[in-house]
Order: sequence, then structure tokens, then C-alpha cells
Amino acid sequence: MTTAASNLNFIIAAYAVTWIVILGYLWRLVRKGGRARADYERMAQQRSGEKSQ
Amino acid sequence: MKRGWIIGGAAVIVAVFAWLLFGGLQKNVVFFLTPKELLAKGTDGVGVPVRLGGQVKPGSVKWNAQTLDLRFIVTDGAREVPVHSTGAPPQMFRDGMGVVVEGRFGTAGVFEATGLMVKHSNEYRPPKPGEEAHEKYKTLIQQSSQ
Amino acid sequence: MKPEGQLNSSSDRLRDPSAARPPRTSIWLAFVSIGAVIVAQTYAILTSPAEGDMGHLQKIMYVHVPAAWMTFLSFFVVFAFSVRYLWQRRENDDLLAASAAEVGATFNGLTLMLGMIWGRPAWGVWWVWDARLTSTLVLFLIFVGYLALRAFTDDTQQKARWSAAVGAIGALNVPIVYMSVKWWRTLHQPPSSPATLDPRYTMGLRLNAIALLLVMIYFIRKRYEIARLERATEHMAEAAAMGGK
Amino acid sequence: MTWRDDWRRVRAIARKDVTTELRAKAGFNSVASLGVTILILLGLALGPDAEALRNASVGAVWLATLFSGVLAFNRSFQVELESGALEPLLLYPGPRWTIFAGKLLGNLIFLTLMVAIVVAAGIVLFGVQIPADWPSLIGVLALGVVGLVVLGTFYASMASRSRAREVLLPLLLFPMLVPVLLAATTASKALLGADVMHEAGAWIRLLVAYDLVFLIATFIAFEHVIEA
Repeated sequence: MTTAASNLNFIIAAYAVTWIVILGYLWRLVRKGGRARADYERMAQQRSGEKSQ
Repeated sequence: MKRGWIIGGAAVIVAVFAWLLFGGLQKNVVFFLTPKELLAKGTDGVGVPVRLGGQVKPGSVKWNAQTLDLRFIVTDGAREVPVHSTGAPPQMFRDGMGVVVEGRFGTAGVFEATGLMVKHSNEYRPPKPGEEAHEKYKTLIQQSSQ
Repeated sequence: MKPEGQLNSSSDRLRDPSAARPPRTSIWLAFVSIGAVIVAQTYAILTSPAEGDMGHLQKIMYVHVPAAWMTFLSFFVVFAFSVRYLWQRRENDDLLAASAAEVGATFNGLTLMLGMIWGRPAWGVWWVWDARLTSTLVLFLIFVGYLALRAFTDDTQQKARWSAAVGAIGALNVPIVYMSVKWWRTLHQPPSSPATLDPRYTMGLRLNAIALLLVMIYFIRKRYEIARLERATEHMAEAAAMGGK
Repeated sequence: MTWRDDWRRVRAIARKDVTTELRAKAGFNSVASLGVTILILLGLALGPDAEALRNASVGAVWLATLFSGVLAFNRSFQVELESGALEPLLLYPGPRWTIFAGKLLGNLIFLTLMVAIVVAAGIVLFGVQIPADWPSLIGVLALGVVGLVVLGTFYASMASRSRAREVLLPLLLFPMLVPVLLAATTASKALLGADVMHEAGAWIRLLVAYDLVFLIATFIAFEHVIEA
């Protein structure tokens, strides 16, 4: 019985680790993506502004 | 570099890979010796580091929880070797399980194990009613010792 | 191979940065793939009976095995696009290979952690120096080296050429490491196949693999999008600095 | 361009590398003494048990070679960079692979000398008994050194030009060397002992295959790596 209980901890740990990694990486991508997009738009605007002058 | 050389080089690499994967190399290396093979070596097999694999003979496990002293017999169906090991065995260790032990075969005819590993098979299935959990290990050991 | 070609392509981009506007990855793909993982895991946990030896521990299979498959798949993408980069010198191939390498390394780390969590109760040890484990760890270290090389190289051309070479040669090493450590010692069971797996486990495993494949595709696409954006921004900044009024 | 010209270029680069390294104060002597120092440290760390030392001797010799080899590989390109000699070298006519071949040959000579010293020190310090089959043991050493030099030279050509060369070279090189290390140590151990499991032959063949694959792959890839 005690082994079954401790096995449950391992199973929970495995699924928890999976979700932490997936959601953590997703979070990183979304944040990094937002920053990259903003930088890009800013630079593109700057460039087109320069061109039109 | 000329294209011909690159293609030729790539072909040689592929050929070497094919040789590694499908060639006769694998047959020359044994992961572990079975009791039969170890005993067949006679005195050559004594006192040198080897790995011994097989099934834990049902009913042979003697475990002393006070002194952390573990004795059992590893069998391949033909011959058997008594194994002595210290320390708590893995949780899945039990009668009839597949095991690989590392260590040396002593002169007293007892294998002194420094490492004990349970070998799980690649079979996953719920137990059938009336079937002992360790039944499938017999086929596993037979496959490995071929 | 042709330095003129790569000069042309980069000067094209300098002339008109908006022509290379990177595509936007739909956030819906993220929702769909995450949802698929939830559905697949729920299905697998609810339908699979306790296994003969392992009991419910077998359920770790549904996350460990697909993560390992996705690792190999990602690194195969790295290999393919690295070789194509060296062949054709397209900047986007380099960015895609680098994106796949980062995603692959993430899945690789996950595979290793899950393997340890499974190994402790099943084998009695967190780690053994066995074929699967050692080669998976070496694979991880090779691609950590790959990412470090990219981080420590400033010149974009140099970065692309070097990491393509390291990616291709590193991937070449993987089967050899696998073979060598396989001879060395073995404990990890051989791969399961439908023949050795009870049908009640097969379906859950397949669903989870498909769900994680969707996650991987989203990750690589999104990472690629970011890499393209960053590169396009760099090119525009360069053009501005060169006096492109 | 004929083969004879290519070979002359290879030899010239190798000779230049070897002579400058042997003459420089920070060259051969310091790298070789680092190798011996690592051996002594490992010997002390592993304790006074003679039996344990003998068992660890093979691994210790290979580790000492590996660590001091990394220094040697980085130096072979660093010296070139510091004196600004790499750019003119690239401008010389003739195929680029000859540069790699020259560096390879230079490093091979350099490392062979160093391994000879480290192995001699290892035999003395760790009390290794030389088996009757010592020619095969030298063969294993040679195959291992070739694998080490091929990958080490290749990765050093990149790492030594990056920002973090001291960290980057081991980070890139060591995982790649796992099969070499594994095959060389297991085969040497088997040859030193009784080879009960009959594994030496298979490991030697793996070493041959490994050296062949990476010799070809690095020659193909070097052209892309060296481009300025």
C-alpha cells in the first residue's frame, strides 16, 4: 500500500513537470514574440517615415 | 571542394553507418553473460568484473532488513548462480523478475554484486486473471540469451 | 558556395525590408495543441488499466515516450535544414534549424527529467549509465553546445555557417553514441511496439504523441517567427546605419 | 593544382605549427606538464588503494589527454589569430582543405608526443602491468588520438574565434567525444585485463568507423567554417 501511495507521487510529479515545461516555454515564446513584434513594427515605421521624407 | 568529393564522402559515411547498424558488430558484444556462459568460462570468469543477467529464481530471495544483506539465485533455466549483494534492492525487485547484476564471480562460487538492476521488459499489459506477473520474464531471458 | 549569391540576397533585403515581412503564427494553434494534450492525457489516464508489474506507474509513459519522440523529430529537422543551409545558403533555413534546436533541447530536457522520475520507482535508481539514458544526455549536451555557440558568435553569417556545421555533425554523432552505449551496457527496455503493448495502452500513447506533435509544431513555428522578426529588425537597423535615407 | 602542391601546403602548415609550438615557452612543455599534473591529481583523489588505481588508470590517462588536448587545439588557432596570420593564410591560392589537413597533421604530431609522455607517466604512477598484447594497445591509443584530434581541430577552428573560447571548445567537443572515450577506455581495459566478455575487437572496429566518419564529415564541413 505504501508503494502505491509513493508511486502516485511520482506520477503526479511527472505530469506536473510536463506541464511546467510546456507552459513555461509557451510563456517565454509569447513574451519574446511580443517584444520582437514591437521592435520590428517600431523599426519598420521609422524606416517608412524616413523614406517618405 | 569539388561536388564529386562531397558526394563520395557522404556515400562512405552512409556505408559506415549501414555497417554499424546492420553489420555483424552487434553479435560480438554481449551486454551480460548468462549463468550458463559464466560457468562455462571456468576459472577465466573468476575475479574479473562482469555483468550477469537472468531471472531471479522464484523462492530463492533471502533478504535481511537489519544487515541489508541480500541473497538470491540468478537462473537462465539451464544453470544457476547464487548472488550476494548489500543494500536495499530496487522496489520492483522480486521473485521471477529479470535482473542484471554487476560485480565479480568469487572463488567460493558466489557472485559478489556491486550493482543490481531490475530489467523491465518492453511488454506492457495488465495482468490476466490467474496469471503471475513474472511469467513474461521467462521469454525475455530466453530472447536475451540467444 | 557562391559568395556573390549571398551578397545579392542580403542586399535585396536591405533594399526592401517589408518584402520579407515574417508571417504571423496563429495563437489558435497554441490553444488547439494545448487542448489536444489535455484531452489526450485525460483519455489515456482514464482508459488505461493498471499494468502487471508497474501498476499505475505505466501512466508516465504517456508523457515520457512522446517527449522523446518529439526530441528526435526536432533534431532531425535541425539536421535537414542545417545541411540545406550549407548547400543553398538561405538565411531562413538557418533560423528554422536554430528554432528547432531550441525546441528540441527543451523536449530533450523534459524527456530526461521524466525518465528519471520514472526510473526511480521502476528501476530503483534515478540514473544508470545505460544506452538510452547516456545517449539522450549526450544529445542534450550536443545541442546545448549548439545553442551556446550561437549565443557566443556575433557575426550573423559566421553564426549561421558554424551552427549549421555543428548541427549537422552533432546529429551525425547521435546514432554512433547510441550504438556505442548500447554495447556498453543496457537496462532500458527495447522500444515497445504494438505487438508488446496492450491495445488499451496503444491508443492513449498515439493520441498523446499526436497532441505533443501539435505542440512541437506550434513551438517551432512561433520560435521561427520570432527569429525572423529579430533578423528583419537587425537588417533594417543595419540599413538605417548605412545611411539608407 | 596537383596533389603534390596540395601535399606541400599541408606539410608546410604542419611544420610551421609544430616548430612554433615546440619553441614557444607556453607551448609543448606546459601542456604536457598539465597532463601529468592532472594524472597526479587524479591519483591522489582516487586514494592509495593500488588495485583501485590500476582499475582507474585507463580512464585517468584519457581524461588527462582530453583536458590538455583542449588547450593544445585552442592554441593552434589562437596563435594564428593573435599574429593575424589566418587571413593571409586564407588568401593563399590552393584548396582550403589543405589548411585543415595541415592543422590536423600538426596537432596529431603534437598530441602524439604528449600522449607518449602522459602514458609513460600513467604506467609509472598507477602501477600498470604491460600486457603481452601491447601492440594492439598502442593501436587503440592511436585510433583514439586520431578521433580526438579530428574533432578537436575542427571545433577549435570555430571556438577559438568566438567570444568565449575557453568554455565553448569543451562544451562542443566533450559530448562529441563520448564514443571515442568509451571505445578507447573499454578496449584498453579489456586488453589490459583478461577480456572475458570478448569486447575489445568490437570496440576497436567502432573506433575505426568513428574516425572514418568524422574525418570525412569535418573535411566537408571545414570549408564552410573557415570562410572569413
